Amino acid sequence: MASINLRALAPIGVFFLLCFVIAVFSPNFLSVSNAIRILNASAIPVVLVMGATFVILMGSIDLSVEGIVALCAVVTASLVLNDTTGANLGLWAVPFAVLAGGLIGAVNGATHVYLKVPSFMVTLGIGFVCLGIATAALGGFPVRISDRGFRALTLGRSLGLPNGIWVAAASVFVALIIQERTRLGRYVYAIGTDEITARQSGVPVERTRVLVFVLAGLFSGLAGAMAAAQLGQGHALIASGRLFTTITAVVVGGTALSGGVGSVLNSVVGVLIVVVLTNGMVLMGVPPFVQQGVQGFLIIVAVSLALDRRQLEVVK
Amino acid sequence: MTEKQKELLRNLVPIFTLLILVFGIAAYEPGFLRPANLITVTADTMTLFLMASGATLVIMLGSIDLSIQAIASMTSCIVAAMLPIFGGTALLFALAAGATAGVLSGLVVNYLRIPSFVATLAIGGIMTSVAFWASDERSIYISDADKSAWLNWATGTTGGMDNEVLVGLAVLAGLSAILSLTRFGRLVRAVGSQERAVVASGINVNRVKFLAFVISGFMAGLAGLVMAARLGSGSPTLASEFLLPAIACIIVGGTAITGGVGSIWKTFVGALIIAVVRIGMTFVGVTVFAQQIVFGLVLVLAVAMTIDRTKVAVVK
Amino acid sequence: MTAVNPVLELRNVTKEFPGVRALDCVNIHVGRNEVVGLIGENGAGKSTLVKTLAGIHRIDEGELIFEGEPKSFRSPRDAFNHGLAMVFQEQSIIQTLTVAENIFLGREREFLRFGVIDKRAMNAAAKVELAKVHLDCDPAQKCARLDFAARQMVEIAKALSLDGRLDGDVVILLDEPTSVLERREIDLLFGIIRELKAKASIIFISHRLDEVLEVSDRVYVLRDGAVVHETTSSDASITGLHEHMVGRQLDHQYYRENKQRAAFGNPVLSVRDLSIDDEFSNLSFELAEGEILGLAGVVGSGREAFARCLGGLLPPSGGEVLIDGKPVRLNRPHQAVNSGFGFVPSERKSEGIVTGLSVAENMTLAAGERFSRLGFIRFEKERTECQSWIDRLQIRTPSSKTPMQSLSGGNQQKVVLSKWQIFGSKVAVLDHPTRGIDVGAKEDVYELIREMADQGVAIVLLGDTLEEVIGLSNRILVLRDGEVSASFDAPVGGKPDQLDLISKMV
Amino acid sequence: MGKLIRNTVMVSVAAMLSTGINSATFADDLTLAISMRSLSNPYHATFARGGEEFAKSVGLPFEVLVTEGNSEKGLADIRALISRTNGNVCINVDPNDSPDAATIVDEAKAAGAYVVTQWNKPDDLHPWDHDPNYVAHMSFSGVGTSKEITNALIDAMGGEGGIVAIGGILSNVPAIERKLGMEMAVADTGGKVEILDFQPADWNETKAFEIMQAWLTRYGDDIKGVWAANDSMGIGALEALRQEGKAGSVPVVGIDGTEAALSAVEAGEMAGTVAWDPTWTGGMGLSLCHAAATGAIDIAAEPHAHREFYGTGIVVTPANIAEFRSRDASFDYNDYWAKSTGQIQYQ
Repeated sequence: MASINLRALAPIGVFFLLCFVIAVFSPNFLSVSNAIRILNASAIPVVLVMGATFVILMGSIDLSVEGIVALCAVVTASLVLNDTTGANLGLWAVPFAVLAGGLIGAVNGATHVYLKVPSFMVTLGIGFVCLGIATAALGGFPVRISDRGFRALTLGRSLGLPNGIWVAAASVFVALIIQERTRLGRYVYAIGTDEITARQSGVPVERTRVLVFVLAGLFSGLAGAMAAAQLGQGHALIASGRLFTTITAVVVGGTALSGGVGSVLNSVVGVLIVVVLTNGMVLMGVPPFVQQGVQGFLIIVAVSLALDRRQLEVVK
Repeated sequence: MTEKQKELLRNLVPIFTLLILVFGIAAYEPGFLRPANLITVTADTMTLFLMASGATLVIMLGSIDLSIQAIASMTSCIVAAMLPIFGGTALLFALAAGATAGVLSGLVVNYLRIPSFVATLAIGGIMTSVAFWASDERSIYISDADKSAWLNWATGTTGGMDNEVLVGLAVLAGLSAILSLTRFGRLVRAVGSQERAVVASGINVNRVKFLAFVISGFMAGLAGLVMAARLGSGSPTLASEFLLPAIACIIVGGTAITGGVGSIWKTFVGALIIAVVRIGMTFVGVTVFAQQIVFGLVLVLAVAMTIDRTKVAVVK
Repeated sequence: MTAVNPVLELRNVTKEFPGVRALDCVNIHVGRNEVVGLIGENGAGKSTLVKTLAGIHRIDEGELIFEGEPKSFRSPRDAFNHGLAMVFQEQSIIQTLTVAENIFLGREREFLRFGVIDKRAMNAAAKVELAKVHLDCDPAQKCARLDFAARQMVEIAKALSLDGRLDGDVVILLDEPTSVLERREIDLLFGIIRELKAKASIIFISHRLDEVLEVSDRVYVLRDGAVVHETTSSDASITGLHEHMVGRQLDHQYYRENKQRAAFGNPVLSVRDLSIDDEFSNLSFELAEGEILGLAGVVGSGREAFARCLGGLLPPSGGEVLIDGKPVRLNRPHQAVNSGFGFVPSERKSEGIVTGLSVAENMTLAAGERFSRLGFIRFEKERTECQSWIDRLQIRTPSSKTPMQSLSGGNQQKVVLSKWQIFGSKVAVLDHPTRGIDVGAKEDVYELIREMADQGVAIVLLGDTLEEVIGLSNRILVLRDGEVSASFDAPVGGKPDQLDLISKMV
Repeated sequence: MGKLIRNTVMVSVAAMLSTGINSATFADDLTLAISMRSLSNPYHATFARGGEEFAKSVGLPFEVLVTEGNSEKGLADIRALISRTNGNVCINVDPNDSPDAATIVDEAKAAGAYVVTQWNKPDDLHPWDHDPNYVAHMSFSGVGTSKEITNALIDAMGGEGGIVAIGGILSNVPAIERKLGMEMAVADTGGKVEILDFQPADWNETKAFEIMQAWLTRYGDDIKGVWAANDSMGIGALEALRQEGKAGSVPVVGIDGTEAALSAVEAGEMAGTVAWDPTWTGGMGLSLCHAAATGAIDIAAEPHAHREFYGTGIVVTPANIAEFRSRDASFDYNDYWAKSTGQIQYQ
């Protein structure tokens, strides 16, 4: 694809460098089983960044990730065989969760576009609303899933790899098609680069913005279903901590927060860097109280190595 | 209405929003309007305002500071740990530590050219580690003797007014003066609206950004001190869950997240709006399950009212 | 002179903005297969007219008639879909998209196969459109990699792509398409326009009167929002048109040659073996107080890079620059400025002015230290000094507190120039200082340049046209492929010929 | 705009007029309230439910406040509640952080409100120093129960091998206590059991999941047992084990007694958990507070053991889960100290 150029390779270089450093400290790191574990731990974040990348490419931001994932995890858990409701939809719960995510995304997008409120605030507010609904709907208790078949979504394996990895791979494929081969994808770049010009060239800016938030919601919904399958339950706190990981991964991958520059493939590499960092921290035996500091330091190093500074006349 | 009057009216919208909220709550629960209660609510808001005050400058640059929460927690630990040993000097140490964190953010953004979103997130991680180290991984109490000797400026009362409010007003006046009367303040606005032109005019933009981050770090440090004084302790998680509300109150006040437009008093009003909504819900008796939902919705609506769309061409 | 069947007609169109009547009862018609020129000074209403046609502004009174029916376009895209394509003065190319994607932006439907875009078909179609403007580039490459002129050709190709895709009439509006093009490319464009005439109608807006006469069949002159003159090109003369435009007699001393200095002060600037890899190499010259040095060269000759280098925006890779005999560092703009350089960038909108600030704030941006004490701004001093500059340069602005973005291009440029005078730069580097501004404003700028030279400022000038460079300069360096190919003295009465320069440029 | 301003002024005037009237009328109504971290975890949800049930039993208005992990918000809400009720309120508080307790007690004392605290308070803050408003402090022996559950884990491992331990937020008091208890129990084995690694997962399921995955790479089969400072993290670790087909073969213990953990104990996938009784702490805390506020008991006259006491934490293992499930969990609101297991001891 045309988007794979040298710039996209810099984060990959950082990724391998990081792997090398960790492997020096902990040879186990390079085992096949650990590679699978890392891919598996990356599955949900990868699905999340697929949506987030489009939003960020457009120059906006989506802070409702945790809210949507939690609410959709609750929706999923309530629709499969569980200890709270009488439903038993099995894997058919997944499309419902994805749709629910898309619906919330539509609310995000419509509020953002038609009330002309910055996406930062809309998604922050809607995120609170989603978490509130997830809490209120269950009164603070989790819904526990007893449907083995449904949990195969992440627990089962196909061709030797956990299914979660396949779901993530499929998401990347779909996102890549959208980015490279559809009008939506092209319009996202156009809007992110220069919205006024894009509008004058006939790009349906409003519709595109709403659709991108819907898209982000759909991916978040899928991630919610996966989270429910992975942990065997749905509750309001299931996604806590996902937001900053997602955005960090997108930025570490080289997508600019100002919009227009980047790609979903970059974000995949970004996720791998962030996940390997967390994994490596434990593998290298970094003392817990300095972990956040070391992680912060390494992210600075990673981004400064991966960023193409010539592209950045202005750093915000 | 002339342009000037319209402009004035647009500027006053955040205040109208605040008044509508206050009287809306008072209509339900008149006790809210008791002077003592209003002073308490204002005093409770001040830590949030202090954290947001410095970050307002950074956001006006078009950047963002995500390290303020970690900085405030860190200074609370430093002051709590050092007060028994060094007395009042501990306050200076803590403030210096806050400013130093800002220095680091400034250096990383300027010289490594890393977007502030990631840079400050990472610096925040490092500050959390410093907090863990300074506090030996636990909460540290501040003895009543130390408190009354060194922290009375933050928690006592002067002429019937809580000192927090006075500190907040002093910061409001000081930073407003910096923003509207000094060359630095003007450059902050300039960089936020058209950085490339400012650079081409021979302004050392790095210096402006650097100073903004230092002020933000310093104010977050001050917020940490006031928090420590109010809660009588320092802890690495003392300021947890303050980050997003702090940024929310900057934007609710009407400062544009894209930079260029904003002021400190708007942040002050924004902080009061956030506090009034939160505390107001307790007053009106909104059930705790619905509070998050109401909070999220009011947040979006408040911003929809307060942001001045005439000054930003594109809402991102 | 009414055409029998005008394709496009404006009848008594009026447009008002708060306090201004931007268009006043304008009547214009464009016949089938006709090229109509539109000229007017800064603020005469040309931009408003274009935006009204494009549907960006609503018409207050009057009507727009297209193909015999009253129309009201909702957006540039709507106009485009009906057959009215525009090439804007400010480029509407999205740099992160490829050439092909830009040409067909918003019209991808044509290439959809099973819901996804068939890139190969799109690139092939783009190739056809690019051939029309004789631009040979890979349609799959990102526009960011093209230079300014090539992007302009892509923009024109985008407009031309309507031809053959539409049943009805096609009107193409070119708003200042030549301002960034070199003569060779302009000739190419004019060739294309003549070819197109057979199939479409064209509205051509330019600030270069000679070009308008060269390519148009008929010319309208706008002044203060109204059409003040209409003539066929064969009957018109440059002087006559100019008089109609400015509403007075043309000063024969267009470039103020009577004010050109013959003797200069002390040497200020010396450039020795200055190089930037892949841009220019071993550039050397000396410049004295009050001297104007013109730089001529085609795009890619290295003159733009050289100007940006002196502005501190492109760090040199070798050689040295001295001001008053002292070496200066040019790695960052503030080093350049503090050493005495004042750079007026060609991209005024993004690099010249700060839109969020007021006129006065822009004027004192560089000289801020002089207007502050202990960091605090001295508002009174700032206000009085700026007001005196506004009066002196006749900058049209309600007050010094007016936001910069509400000024017209020419007035903005005057503010940018005054910024360096207020700062007291020793060397002014002017990169296309008259780009995109009108004749009247241009004359003011020329006047200002002469005045600066008079005060002892050394000036490095990259002109918009060769004529401008020749007219203004004391000395001209011609650059070719990054090296000086010739040097001409240009005293009053001994100005070199354009052809001499061109022969050294290519 | 003019209309809006006019309306606003009218509303405000009306509001000011009614202020005096209203504040006089609601003086008689005692309000019961609970303040805690958040409603989105089962422990606190049950805690709130316990409070609500008591409030229903006495027919008084009931409110729930949440801190959302933010001490300042917790304090501000409590202040707002005290201000609204003119101090005529009983609050059962689980402070966000120990030092908050002191400030809360000060506020209550100043306004004449009554407070019972749970879990977190400074060691030198005692109810009897703040009679009568600071009614009591209830807690569970973090160190002691953690020791017990760790022993259950060691038993399930067969008495020896390496364990990995997942802690809560490093600076949280319960996290510190539970870690300490775990370390003491391990030390008691005299080296037979070894702590391979300790990592904090901040009470977070997903973090525990990821850390467990990394441990599987680092230690592999050397991991003979998993200790988690709460059930959420325990479940996270269990799911990471399940991914590798190891659920049930490596024993996991947690603390809190959530339904998920109890089911896992039943399924034999967890070796144990500690069941607190949040219904009891929620209901009984308020009941005691209510009794002190209404004068049903003279709290100042009660012995220290009735002012700072431990509740009952039951270690639930596969051996006693059936018994635990069938126990009679009901209690009498007026028998305040029936479930107390002694006065709080400070290390």
